Amino acid sequence: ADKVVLQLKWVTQAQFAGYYVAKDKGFYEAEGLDVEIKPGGPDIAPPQVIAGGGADVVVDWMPSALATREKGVPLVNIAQPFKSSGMMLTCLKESGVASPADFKGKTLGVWFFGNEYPFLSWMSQLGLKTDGGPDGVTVLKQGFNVDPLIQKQAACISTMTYNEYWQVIDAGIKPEDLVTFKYEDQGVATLEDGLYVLEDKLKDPAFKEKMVKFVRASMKGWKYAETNPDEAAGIVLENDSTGAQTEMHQKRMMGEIAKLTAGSNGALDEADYKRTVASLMKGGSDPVITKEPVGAFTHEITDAALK
Amino acid sequence: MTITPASVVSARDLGLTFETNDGPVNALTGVNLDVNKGDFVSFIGPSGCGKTTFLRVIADLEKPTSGAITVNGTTPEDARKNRSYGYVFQAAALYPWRTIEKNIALPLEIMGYSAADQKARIDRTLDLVNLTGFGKKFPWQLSGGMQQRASIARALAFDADLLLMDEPFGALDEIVRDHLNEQLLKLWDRTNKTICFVTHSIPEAVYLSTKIVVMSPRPGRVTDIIESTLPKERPLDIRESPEFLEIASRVREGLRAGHSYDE
Amino acid sequence: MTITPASVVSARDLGLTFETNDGPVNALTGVNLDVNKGDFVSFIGPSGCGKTTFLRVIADLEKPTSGAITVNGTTPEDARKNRSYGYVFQAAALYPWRTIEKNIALPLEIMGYSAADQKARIDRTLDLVNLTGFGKKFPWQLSGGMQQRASIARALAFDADLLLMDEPFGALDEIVRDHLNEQLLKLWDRTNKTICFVTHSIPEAVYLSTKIVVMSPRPGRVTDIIESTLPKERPLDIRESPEFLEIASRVREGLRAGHSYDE
Amino acid sequence: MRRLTSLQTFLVLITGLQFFTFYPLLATPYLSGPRWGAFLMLPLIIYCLAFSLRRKRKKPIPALEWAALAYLIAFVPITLSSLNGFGSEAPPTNYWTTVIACIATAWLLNELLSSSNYRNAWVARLAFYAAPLIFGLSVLYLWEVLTRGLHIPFVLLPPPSMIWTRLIHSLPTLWADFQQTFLKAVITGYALGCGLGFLVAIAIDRSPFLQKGLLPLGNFVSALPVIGVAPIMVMWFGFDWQSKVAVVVIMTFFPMLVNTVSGLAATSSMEKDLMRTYAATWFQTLVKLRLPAAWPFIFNALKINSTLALIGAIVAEFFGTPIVGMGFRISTEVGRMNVDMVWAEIAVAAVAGSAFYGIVALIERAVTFWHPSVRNARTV
Amino acid sequence: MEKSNFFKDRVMPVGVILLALLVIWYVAVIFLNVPFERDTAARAGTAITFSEILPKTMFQQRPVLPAPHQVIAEIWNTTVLMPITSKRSLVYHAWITLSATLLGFGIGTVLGILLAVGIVHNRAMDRSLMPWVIASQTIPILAIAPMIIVVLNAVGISGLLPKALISTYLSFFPIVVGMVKGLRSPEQIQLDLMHTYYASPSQTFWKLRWPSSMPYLFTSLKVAIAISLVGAIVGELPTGAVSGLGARLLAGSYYGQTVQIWSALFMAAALAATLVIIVGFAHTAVLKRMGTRA
Ligand SMILES: Nc1ncnc2c1ncn2[C@@H]1O[C@H](COP(=O)(O)OP(=O)(O)OP(=O)(O)O)[C@@H](O)[C@H]1O
Ligand SMILES: Nc1ncnc2c1ncn2[C@@H]1O[C@H](COP(=O)(O)OP(=O)(O)OP(=O)(O)O)[C@@H](O)[C@H]1O
Ligand SMILES: [Mg+2]
Ligand SMILES: [Mg+2]
Repeated sequence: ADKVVLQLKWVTQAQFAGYYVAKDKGFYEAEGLDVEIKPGGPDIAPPQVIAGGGADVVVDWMPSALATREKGVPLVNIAQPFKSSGMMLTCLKESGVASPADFKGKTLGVWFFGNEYPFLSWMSQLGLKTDGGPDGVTVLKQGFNVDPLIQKQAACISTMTYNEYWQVIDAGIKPEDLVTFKYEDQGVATLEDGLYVLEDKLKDPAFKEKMVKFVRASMKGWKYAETNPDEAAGIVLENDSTGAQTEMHQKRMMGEIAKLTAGSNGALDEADYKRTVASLMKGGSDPVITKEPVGAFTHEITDAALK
Repeated sequence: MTITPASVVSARDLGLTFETNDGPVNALTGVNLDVNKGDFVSFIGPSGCGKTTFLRVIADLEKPTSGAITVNGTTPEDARKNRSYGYVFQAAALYPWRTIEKNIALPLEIMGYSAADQKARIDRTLDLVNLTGFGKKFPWQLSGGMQQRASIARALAFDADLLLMDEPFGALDEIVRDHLNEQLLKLWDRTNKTICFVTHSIPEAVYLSTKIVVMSPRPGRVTDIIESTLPKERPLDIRESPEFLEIASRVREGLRAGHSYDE
Repeated sequence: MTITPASVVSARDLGLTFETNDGPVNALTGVNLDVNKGDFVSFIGPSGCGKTTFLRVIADLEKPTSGAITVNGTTPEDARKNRSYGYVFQAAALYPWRTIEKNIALPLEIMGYSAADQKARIDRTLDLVNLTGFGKKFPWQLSGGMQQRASIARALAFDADLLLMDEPFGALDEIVRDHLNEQLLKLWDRTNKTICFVTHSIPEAVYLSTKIVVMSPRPGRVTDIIESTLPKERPLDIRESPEFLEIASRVREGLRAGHSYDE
Repeated sequence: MRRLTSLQTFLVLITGLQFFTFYPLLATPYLSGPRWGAFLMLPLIIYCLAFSLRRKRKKPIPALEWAALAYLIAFVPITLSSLNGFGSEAPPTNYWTTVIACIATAWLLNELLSSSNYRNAWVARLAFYAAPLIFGLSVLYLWEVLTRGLHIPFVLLPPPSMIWTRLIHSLPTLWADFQQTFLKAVITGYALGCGLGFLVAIAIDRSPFLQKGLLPLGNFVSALPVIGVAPIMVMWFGFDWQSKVAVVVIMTFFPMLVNTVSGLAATSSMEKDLMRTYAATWFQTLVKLRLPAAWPFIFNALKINSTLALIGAIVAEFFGTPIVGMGFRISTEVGRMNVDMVWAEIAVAAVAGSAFYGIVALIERAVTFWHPSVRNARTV
Repeated sequence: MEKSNFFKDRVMPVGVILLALLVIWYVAVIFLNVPFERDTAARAGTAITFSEILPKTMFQQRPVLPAPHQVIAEIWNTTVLMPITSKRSLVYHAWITLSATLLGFGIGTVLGILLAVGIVHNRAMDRSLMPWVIASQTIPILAIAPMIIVVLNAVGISGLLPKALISTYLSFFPIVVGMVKGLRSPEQIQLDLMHTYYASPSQTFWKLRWPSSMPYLFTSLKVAIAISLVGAIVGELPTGAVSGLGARLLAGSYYGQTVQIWSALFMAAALAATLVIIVGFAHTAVLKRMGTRA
């Protein structure tokens, strides 16, 4: 079987259910592939791993992938299983935030490590500075959890619809006490969780062939997961070698993820791509990318895979 | 000067056994001894017979395993806590991070002498042991004999009524030794101190002491106690007097008797 | 025995100055000396006059700052590399983590003696210095004199033609000292070693030596070299002979002349 | 007096051999830079080879230092500047032999500088400081040549030249980060952590009860991993530098505790006996005997902690910070693939940490001047 | 000496201190966890009395500081009640971390000693290497750990070794610093003795420098083994946080499972304490063999 190494963006969880399902259900095997799934973590930059030859294909967010491309590591999007963005800002009602206009002077928790781009472009659209001055917002680099909100160290924090938001709920705060701003609704959504490979490797037809098979099987996995969320969550749990995930949380996550993947058959929607690029180039004084990327995605793989 | 001699050190049936990796070592057995106030007692005996150990017991650095001992009428521990003695170790034991001056100042600092007093005492004792000018040097910059003299100076710098001296003049040449012997006698005479003095030199023991304790090894015992009949005033040339020579030969006899390898 | 005495140590105008935190110290100046094969040379002089320093120069532990010196006709460094001498330090310098036996075995191990040979030599030298039975003890379990004897044993355990001994018998009582003096003389006589010997005892120096070097301090100089006229065969009671006493008094004169505080 | 050691002879020989194999390369088109330098070297090389072969020569050969230096001046620029010429191809073999020879020569120079005793005090001082500098420059040189010659993707490891450019263009950011992390978190945390470790060690020493009870528990604190502790500290002490201080305190506490306890046990029994004869109080014995004897150990801890504190503070910033600080910058710029910025930040950390260590080491020399490790190192 | 003293000398002091810490801990639990209960109550619009809050602070889902019994229960559940091979068993994760720690510590010790020997014996190394060894330690390991892992992965090394190397990186330094000092600690006269025997450098090393450096070595080893555990845990993050105590901590922290963090922390600390104590025993044994005065 052909060996494929997939580097995830984060730890094993339902966010990547499609790949685990495809592996577990033998979809990859059926295509003649032997896929190794490497979980990520807070210190793992998938672009770095792929540049260092540690993976054939990586899961990454488009802002980070495009930024990396501009830095000289030519990543190419070959498939986009996630149609919509799950990112949002979750605020405590008692902190007095009701609309984006109330952000001024507040402390906001943000993820960095390449995940801050959508936030930064949103803020620059709102005309808010992020350097902590009086007519801007104070930005905190948020850890991996929702403590800043619970400890009231920040007025709002970044959450994903499928993960952190529910942790806030689990911590005993009721949905009525929260105000959420989905990036999707604010018109600043960027594409998340796409599959990326190195451009020069795509020149090799054998590799291309392998990727076609891989995408085909992965999408099969995703669709299976959408329709059988509980089973998918179980498969994810089995693959979690830290033994730290709980069943309840993973099932719920799977449900939310299904909403995000629902609109996609795996092919990248060019309109979404354009919107993402536009949003990234607008980033005020320090735009994420400075020029329109060329060749940052290809439909060749998905076209062949979905034939 | 007191008229009735009070007992400064009094040992009854004293014994001390060290436990070592290959069996116990009897360092002292059945030692009976009285040292009176104002005595100058010399301990003499073959190497390893327990002289140092006995001094250490008096100084409360070693606990006897049998028998009883009092120092100044109290336990050695109380005597130590009253700072009633000064001790000169067989090795110099100077602290390498202090200059010679500072080493001498050490007990003075601990006992809370004033700065001016410290200075005066340092100068005086440095002069006494002929080390003037070496006060600012570090121990490793001195010769062996000079280090030993520095450690004598350290013990003489403060006023203890009892001096315990373990071969203080071992590494010194005859001339310096004679000089220091005289100085020590003068000091003793002037201050009415009690001195316990370990030496290997028979003439030195006889010249200095009012009482000579001869010890023998394995197990360490007191074999003879010789009271000196020499007058308190002792010029250096007393060492040629017949009285002196007679005492010396008695000590030599006692010493030889305790030795294992006589020809 | 060789007939023409070859020069084992030969110093010409030797000088050594230590740089210290408060200025230079002249430890040796203008030292001229020849030690011939088979000589027994004693160095005597007041404390701090440079005896140890001179021995250290011979042993290549200190580099002279002026003048020249040869040992066995070569530089001290080459002599050291040929392992042509044994050195007894003024302090015992035993390694605390080795038992007495192991301490004596140290040079033997380094010079590659066989295990059986090591054992034999350890037993022999332990016996020589009267420490049989103490081989398994650690240094701190021995008295000061016993430690010093152990360090002598260590230097005697291997066969060096030149022995450098820095006050080896300083901490020993007269009887042991006499015994070891005799043993040393016997050894010297039997093996035709050359011995450089630092001592503070005038009788010891006269009794042992064929040549006595008298030194004086600040700066360290050789003030007198006295050739002994005593015969090679020396019973202990030679020390009462008029010849002996005459040499002794000559040494005493020389010594006193170098001293700073004569009455 | 100086003779070449066998190592030095070896180095001279490979340098010389390389020199002749390098000539063919001079003709190739992609070599750029001052080539004539290589030819100027010829007489010097021959001179040195001649001398290195005459082993028994006893007089010093000061020219050898100059020769090594001249060799480096001639060849290092050539190898560096021709890196551009290779494009995406791999450099030829004799390019690499030249690089190896340059490194060998730098090491040779170091050997020479540190093994000879220069009469002139100035020259001696220069040699003293030159050695680490040359070593460092050779590391940087090798790094540059390897990353660019082997075309290592720069997101994995950028060449030093690139890091340097980034460094000088981001000074204000770097300074702000340095203030936040080093001046606030590291210094405070270091002082508190070392102080606490020291005080607990003293307390343990004072009371046998604590010694038996607290020391085993002290071991327990020894390996509270930063990763576990940092989020908790952020939770307790907030996002700003205070929580980093707490992490640094925890990291530095144990080395100090262990070393101080060992140091306090390092006095010999006779030294202690002396204090007993004076009936010195526990405190007097501590100040006048046991602390001085413990300094060498305590300084070990201070030195180890000077680097640990920095690592601790930086790592702690990975777990939540305001958007300034060296750790913050490193973690975010890795995500942004600005690896050159990451290394610029690391360079600042390395310089700051080394300077910190150096200051501690200088104080150590002054305080423990009497210790054989300092005394002997100076006289030998 | 006697058996009865074991209780008095060991168990009791530790017990008393432990008890004191527990009390402090419980008090801290109350103080740190009260605000959250107040807030919850305030949001629900109900007033709540202190006596009602108290028991609640002891059993929160996501406490700021979990109560000791919560941690103990979690440890009990994940060690004793769980088969060792299970991925949810703390023992399993501890073993993974321990193996990386021990390997890293071993390599680190050897490397540290070798460097110290080089530095003590070679002047060029002393002058040029030492500053850079120090500089190497100021590089935040977490920053370059991913690169190390990626690079090692690229050349085909993965699994235990990359983690162990990170722990090596942290642990060799205390050993270098301690051993340089220790190997230089023999007194001049002891060195002179070796000099007079014209002992070879290796003889001087084994018969003098090495034994005299023992107190320094063991002190350094204690610090190093503790740090190498920290290193192994740090090294577990960029390997994808798959397993080991580090992954456990991370996952706990990611999902805000304070109790899980604390139990992993305790496991790590217990592991460290055990390792340090083992080194301590070795130290005592060696000192005894070297005849050091009690
Ligand atoms: N700490 C110890 N442990 C075990 N044995 C010891 C210890 N100290 C001394 N000894 C033994 O006790 C005996 C007496 O020793 P001590 O030091 O009192 O002799 P000394 O009379 O002072 O001899 P010297 O004149 O050589 O100094 C010796 O046999 C010695 O080996
Ligand atoms: N390492 C050193 N640094 C500075 N000065 C020193 C050093 N070693 C010795 N000296 C000085 O050199 C002089 C001679 O010392 P040396 O040890 O040779 O004397 P000595 O004749 O052996 O005396 P003693 O009989 O007391 O042992 C002394 O004044 C001493 O202070
Ligand atoms: Mg004694
Ligand atoms: Mg001397």
